[in-house]
Amino acid sequence: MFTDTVLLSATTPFSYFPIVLQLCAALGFVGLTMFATHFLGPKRKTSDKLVTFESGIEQKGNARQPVAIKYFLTAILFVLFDVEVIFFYPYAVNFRELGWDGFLAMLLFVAFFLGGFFYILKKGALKWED
Amino acid sequence: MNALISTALAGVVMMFAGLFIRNKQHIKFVAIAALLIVSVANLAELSTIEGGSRTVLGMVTVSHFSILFNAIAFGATLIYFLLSGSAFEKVGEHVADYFALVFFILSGITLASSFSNLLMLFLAIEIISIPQYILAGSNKRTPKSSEASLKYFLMGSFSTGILLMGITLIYGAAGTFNIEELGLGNGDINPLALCGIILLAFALSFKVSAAPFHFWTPDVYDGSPTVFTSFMATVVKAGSFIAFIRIFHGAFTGTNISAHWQLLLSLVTAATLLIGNFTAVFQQSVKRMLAYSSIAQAGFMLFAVISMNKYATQGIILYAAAYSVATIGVFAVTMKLKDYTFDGFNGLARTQPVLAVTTAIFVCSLAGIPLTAGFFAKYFVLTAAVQQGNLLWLVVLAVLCAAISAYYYFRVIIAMYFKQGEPATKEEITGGFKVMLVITAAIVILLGVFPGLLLNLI
Amino acid sequence: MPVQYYIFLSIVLFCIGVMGVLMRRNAIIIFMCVELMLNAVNLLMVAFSKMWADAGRVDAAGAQIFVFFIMVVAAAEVAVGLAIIVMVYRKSQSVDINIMNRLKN
Amino acid sequence: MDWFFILEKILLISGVLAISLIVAMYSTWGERKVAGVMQDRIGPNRAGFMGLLQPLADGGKLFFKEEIIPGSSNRFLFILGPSLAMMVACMTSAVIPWGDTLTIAGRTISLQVADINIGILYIFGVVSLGVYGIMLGGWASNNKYSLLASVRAASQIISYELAMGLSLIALLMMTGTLSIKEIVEQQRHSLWNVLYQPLGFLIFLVCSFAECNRTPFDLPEAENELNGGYHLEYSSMKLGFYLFAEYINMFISSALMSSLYFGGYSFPYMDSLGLSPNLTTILGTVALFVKIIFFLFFFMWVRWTIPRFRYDQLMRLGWNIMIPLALANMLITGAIVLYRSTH
Amino acid sequence: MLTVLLILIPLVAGLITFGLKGSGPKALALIASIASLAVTVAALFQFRTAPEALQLTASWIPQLGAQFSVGLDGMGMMLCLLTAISFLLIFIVINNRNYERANSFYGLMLLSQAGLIGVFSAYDALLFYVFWELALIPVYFLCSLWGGEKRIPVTFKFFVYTFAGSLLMLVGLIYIYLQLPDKSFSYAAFTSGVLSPKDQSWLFWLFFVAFAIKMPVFPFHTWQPDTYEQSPTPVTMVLSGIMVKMGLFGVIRWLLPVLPSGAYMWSEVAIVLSIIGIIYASCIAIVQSDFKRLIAYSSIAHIGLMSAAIFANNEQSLQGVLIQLFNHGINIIGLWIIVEIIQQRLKVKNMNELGGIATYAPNIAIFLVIISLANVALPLTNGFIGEFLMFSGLFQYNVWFMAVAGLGIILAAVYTLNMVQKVIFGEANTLTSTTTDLTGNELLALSVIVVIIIAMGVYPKPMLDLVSSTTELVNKVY
Repeated sequence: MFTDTVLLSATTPFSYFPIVLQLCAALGFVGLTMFATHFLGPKRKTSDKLVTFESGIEQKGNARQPVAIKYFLTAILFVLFDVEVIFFYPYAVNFRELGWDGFLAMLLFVAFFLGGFFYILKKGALKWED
Repeated sequence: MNALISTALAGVVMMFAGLFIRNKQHIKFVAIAALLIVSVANLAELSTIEGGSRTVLGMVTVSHFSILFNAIAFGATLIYFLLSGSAFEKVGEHVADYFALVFFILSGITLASSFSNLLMLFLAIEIISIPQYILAGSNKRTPKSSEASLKYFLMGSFSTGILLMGITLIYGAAGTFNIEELGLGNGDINPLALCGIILLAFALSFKVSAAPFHFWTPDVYDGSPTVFTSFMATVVKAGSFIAFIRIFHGAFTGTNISAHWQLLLSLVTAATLLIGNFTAVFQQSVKRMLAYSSIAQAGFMLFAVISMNKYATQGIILYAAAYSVATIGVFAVTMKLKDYTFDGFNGLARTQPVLAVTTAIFVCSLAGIPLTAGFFAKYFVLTAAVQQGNLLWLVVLAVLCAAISAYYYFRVIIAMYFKQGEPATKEEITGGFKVMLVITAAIVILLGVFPGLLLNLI
Repeated sequence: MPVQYYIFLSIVLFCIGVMGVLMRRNAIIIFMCVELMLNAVNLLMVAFSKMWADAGRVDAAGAQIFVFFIMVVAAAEVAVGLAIIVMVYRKSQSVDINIMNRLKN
Repeated sequence: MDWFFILEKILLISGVLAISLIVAMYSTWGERKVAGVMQDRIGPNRAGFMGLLQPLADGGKLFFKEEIIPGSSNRFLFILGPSLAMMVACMTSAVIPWGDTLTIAGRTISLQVADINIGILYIFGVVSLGVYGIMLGGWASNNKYSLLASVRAASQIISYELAMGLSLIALLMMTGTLSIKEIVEQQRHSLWNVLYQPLGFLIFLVCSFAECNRTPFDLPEAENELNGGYHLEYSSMKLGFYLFAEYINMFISSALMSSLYFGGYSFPYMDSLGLSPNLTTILGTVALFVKIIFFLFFFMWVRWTIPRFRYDQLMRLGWNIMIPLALANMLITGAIVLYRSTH
Repeated sequence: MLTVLLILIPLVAGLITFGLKGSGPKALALIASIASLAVTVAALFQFRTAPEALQLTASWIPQLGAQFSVGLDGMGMMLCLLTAISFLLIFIVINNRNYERANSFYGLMLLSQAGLIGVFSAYDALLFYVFWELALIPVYFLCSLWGGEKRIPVTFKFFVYTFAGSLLMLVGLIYIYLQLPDKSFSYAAFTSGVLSPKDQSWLFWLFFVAFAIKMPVFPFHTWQPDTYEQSPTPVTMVLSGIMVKMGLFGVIRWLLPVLPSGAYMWSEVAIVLSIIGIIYASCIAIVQSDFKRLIAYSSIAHIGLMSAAIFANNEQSLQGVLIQLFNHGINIIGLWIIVEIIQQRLKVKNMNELGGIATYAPNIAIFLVIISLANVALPLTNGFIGEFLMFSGLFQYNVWFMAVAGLGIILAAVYTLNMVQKVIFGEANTLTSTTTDLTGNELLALSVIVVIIIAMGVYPKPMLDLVSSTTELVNKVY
């Protein structure tokens, strides 16, 4: 069904160990700095200081209102297309072995990808003018 | 394969049809034409298959059986389009998209009827499910619709998670996803595999709304736009069942393993029959009654799953056809009425005799009265269960439930024929609609007199 | 590491997801719990793939391909699900699934 | 357990992090200097020679500023946002090969923190976490401008991530590996990838600009529209983190572009010079930094040359032009590579 | 061929009737029933010369081994005759009634006739089942559409009862079918006797319940009095005169030959249930003041006796049952015709409001007396010979059963004569004094019945000959 791909001949979990080290280092750095600045800076809090800044006028209502649906749509489209992109990766790594047959299959896939893409374009999902 | 590819393409075509065709009614005709092409493509493959089946890349096995099932699904959908296609326009703006989603569901169903790999089972179930979430919420005017959609989505994706866990555990036990190579029934039972099978049974019970996993069904069916409920409760349900049967018959049979899940599923079947029937009795709305009755009918279709013999496969084919066609018919009539309660049907026989007669035939078929397709459908699944041997208690329970089901089905007839009233229709009943109804009823009766017409093809 | 650890971890994650779905009332959290379930499955799938590859099966990469498909489907579900949740939120200003009991009447 | 290995890695990590921070700091200085040159001004010149101590002064100022967390914000997320942005910026450098191997006292030391075979996927994975930092910061501030900016930023970053991912696929088709080290090694023995993949590089470059929120894609921080964008409410080191993260990201992007398309730590004729391996490695690392500095300069050059896009232009460029171009590039590359390998 | 014709005539006529208007349905129904009777008589003659010619087998569902196999033996022939005569009489009696939606009424009547003849002639188990259900549906509609006040719940109860029973029978049929080596539904295969006694002992109940509900036998009878009371009288005639015979017919044709050891094993239980039914129904009949309910309960009592006699399983009792199938049908239809006549004239059902009809309508009185006497099985009426044979059969089986069942005869005399006394004798009141006497067609119908009553009472031999083949067959199987 599937041939042994590069995915299987993975490096050992140990090769990820340095990444853990780096994660620790980054965490330590960020944490320390945050901690340090918390104590270093002066603290003279007044209620006016803690008001959110809206170009100098008084804040009106809660900022957390629904934003334009376009942004949401973009996010959803990203999720969908990104996953399709993910499919290209294993293909790209193996595509020499798969040869022309694989290429044709990929063409079909791209055709569907483009089909979806043109559909959303036509539907106006990415029209930001209005 | 033809069916799979052509339905997917048809879905894409419908998506684009919505962009380029302004007239909504033309979209319906495009959909019908596309469906006809799909059906022809599906049947054309029949002659190319030699020796019963052909496997494509170890993923999909196309056989006469799967092609026949596809043909039934397409046929039922065709009837559905013809009877209820115009109701699409009333749901919302995106008519072509609804048709496209229906085609995608169909492609999921064709995959469900022909998968030979657990991966494809998963994909089939999901391709069937996801468009349904959208269809359920497609009526943006009522909060009921979107809430039905949310409920369906949450429950559906939950059951998907369970399904996947089952598949994973089975993979852990067997080391392959290929159904023919699983080999779970031979030798000792692997506890991982058993857990996987049970999870799979639960998840699929969820998808076919078998008790005790049915609780989402009435709300979702009631909240969704009626025209889509009609599709979801019929063709889609049959498609889910075919997946259920294929996986359980194809992979989990074997001397050791089947006894374990069979008992479990018999209990599920019993619960489904009892809950579906008894709850349907108390419904006041025909739409809700049909929702519960679809649960009850699922109980009968579960017989085909647990009995594992040739009657079961024949039975599910007949059941799918009989149940889908009849329910689509009843829904089509219901949609023409203003009032979905039983009282809304009062006196229909006087004002709309054609509608009343055909509805009566559909309802008789659902109740399993002889000379309608429903009788032979029930007959086959009962035969399958009787032959299975140790399920007689369930069979007796089932026939008693069938007698109960006559109660609520016949309430429709009683309302139409024996009660006084002036049923208000939403719109003018066109002659074309009546002709379609009569043809559909004729199909129901034809299959009831000569079930061989379908069985010969298997 | 022995594969049992992975199995154990995945099962625990999966159970957390299931409990979350059954006990929480917020649609978004339920949805996140479902995603947790799916990811637990992914983890287990990969662990099993490794297990079978070590056991000498040549087609064990199939499970990893399966994971790709799970991701795709999960993405599709996210797309549809979030859209539905947003739609409900815009209608009722709430994503609590208890308020949906009015469907019953 | 090989303790020397761990020690060596810790040293390398500290070095990389330190260099990242230093490069980021001096990028701010560089930026102002470049701006000065381009606009015919002098730029910072007070603190130290040619203003070289200016970044330290700025950094110190950020440390000692009062920390303000707006009353209506979500405290936890407010702190988490910049921390996450900084974390992500620090993590991407892990898979970049800073040089070949050094041999010291019989030990072979790789100048790459972790040579994993999915390096590119790792980068993508970590970078896509970066959007959380911005999103959380903007949302937690409970400020309309911040929220709008963060939503914009998120949309922009994810949109260009698509094209970026697609453009890299063509490269992968040629190299056949996801390990960055291997990609560099391949270029060491042949021509640089940019010669085979000019279009791919161009797309990647543009997307890098967008990913780093650099002009002409700096809408999330558009000070004249949004009062400074998603970090409007931030002060002190939290603001510093956001700024640093941005410069570190620029640095890493430059390193990545150098490695993927411009030979990384390799330079022409490096193996035919007849130098000792250690020296070659050090020269290679220097070469890499030269390339990185060029790209950093390029980032700044563009900033002071091209005006900012309008939001719809930006999205249209990302979706309607970049993605189809990247797809086409991928297909053409695939067809040519296959054709050449079969004939 | 004639058998198929017998089914087809009412079927086709019924379907055509739905499309007719005005007095068309009435006329067509009459014509169709006359034609049916004629064909039945022709079949009767054919039966004497070449009985095989009445058999016909055609392919139906080859995948299942189900065939369209019909034919008539003595019992079937007799019941077809009863059906043909009854329907003709019913149509004659109601000739001057005008039913609302007459086309549906007559159409459904004819369809139910087709179903009944199908049941009596089916020689394939699945076909039998199909007809069994089909006979039910038109009757259900008839009762629900033209019945009394409480018709809808009552007929519904009737429907669900019989539907549940028949589904149980279907399970039994399927089980037997699967046990057969050649997977066939044919009568020959079913009676080939491959079933183990253990299977038969529980299969018996699946079948018996279905038949018992139809007959009805205690405790499955509760639908019956209500339904009889609420149905329009022509439908009650069909129900009580012919449809209850379906149950008895089913026992004789299918249950006994297919499950002989099962029937043997449970015969005592079946007889006890039947006898309880006799006594119970008779007692209720005595205190009944409603005319229609009284006759309904009397019908339960009579059927109980027949059912007890069947399970007594000897030749005499069986002969008695067979001949009584016919005679009971004739008698009860006669009674219902009288009820219909009185009810149509006076619009009351309560016997306490009746009385003295003899004075004003002597013909009604005469006919009622004769038919009532036949109903209590007076010698020289048709009821006598059947009951005599049944009692002697029961006597051979068990004296005590006979004795208790005999009590039923006495009780029958009590309530029947009581009814006659209340209805036609005694003081006339203002209502009953308006009674008009029989019209021409009523007179004709009742005369036919009385002629049959007396002819069969005096010379029952032709009928005994007709059914002898069945009796022998069944006894051979035992």
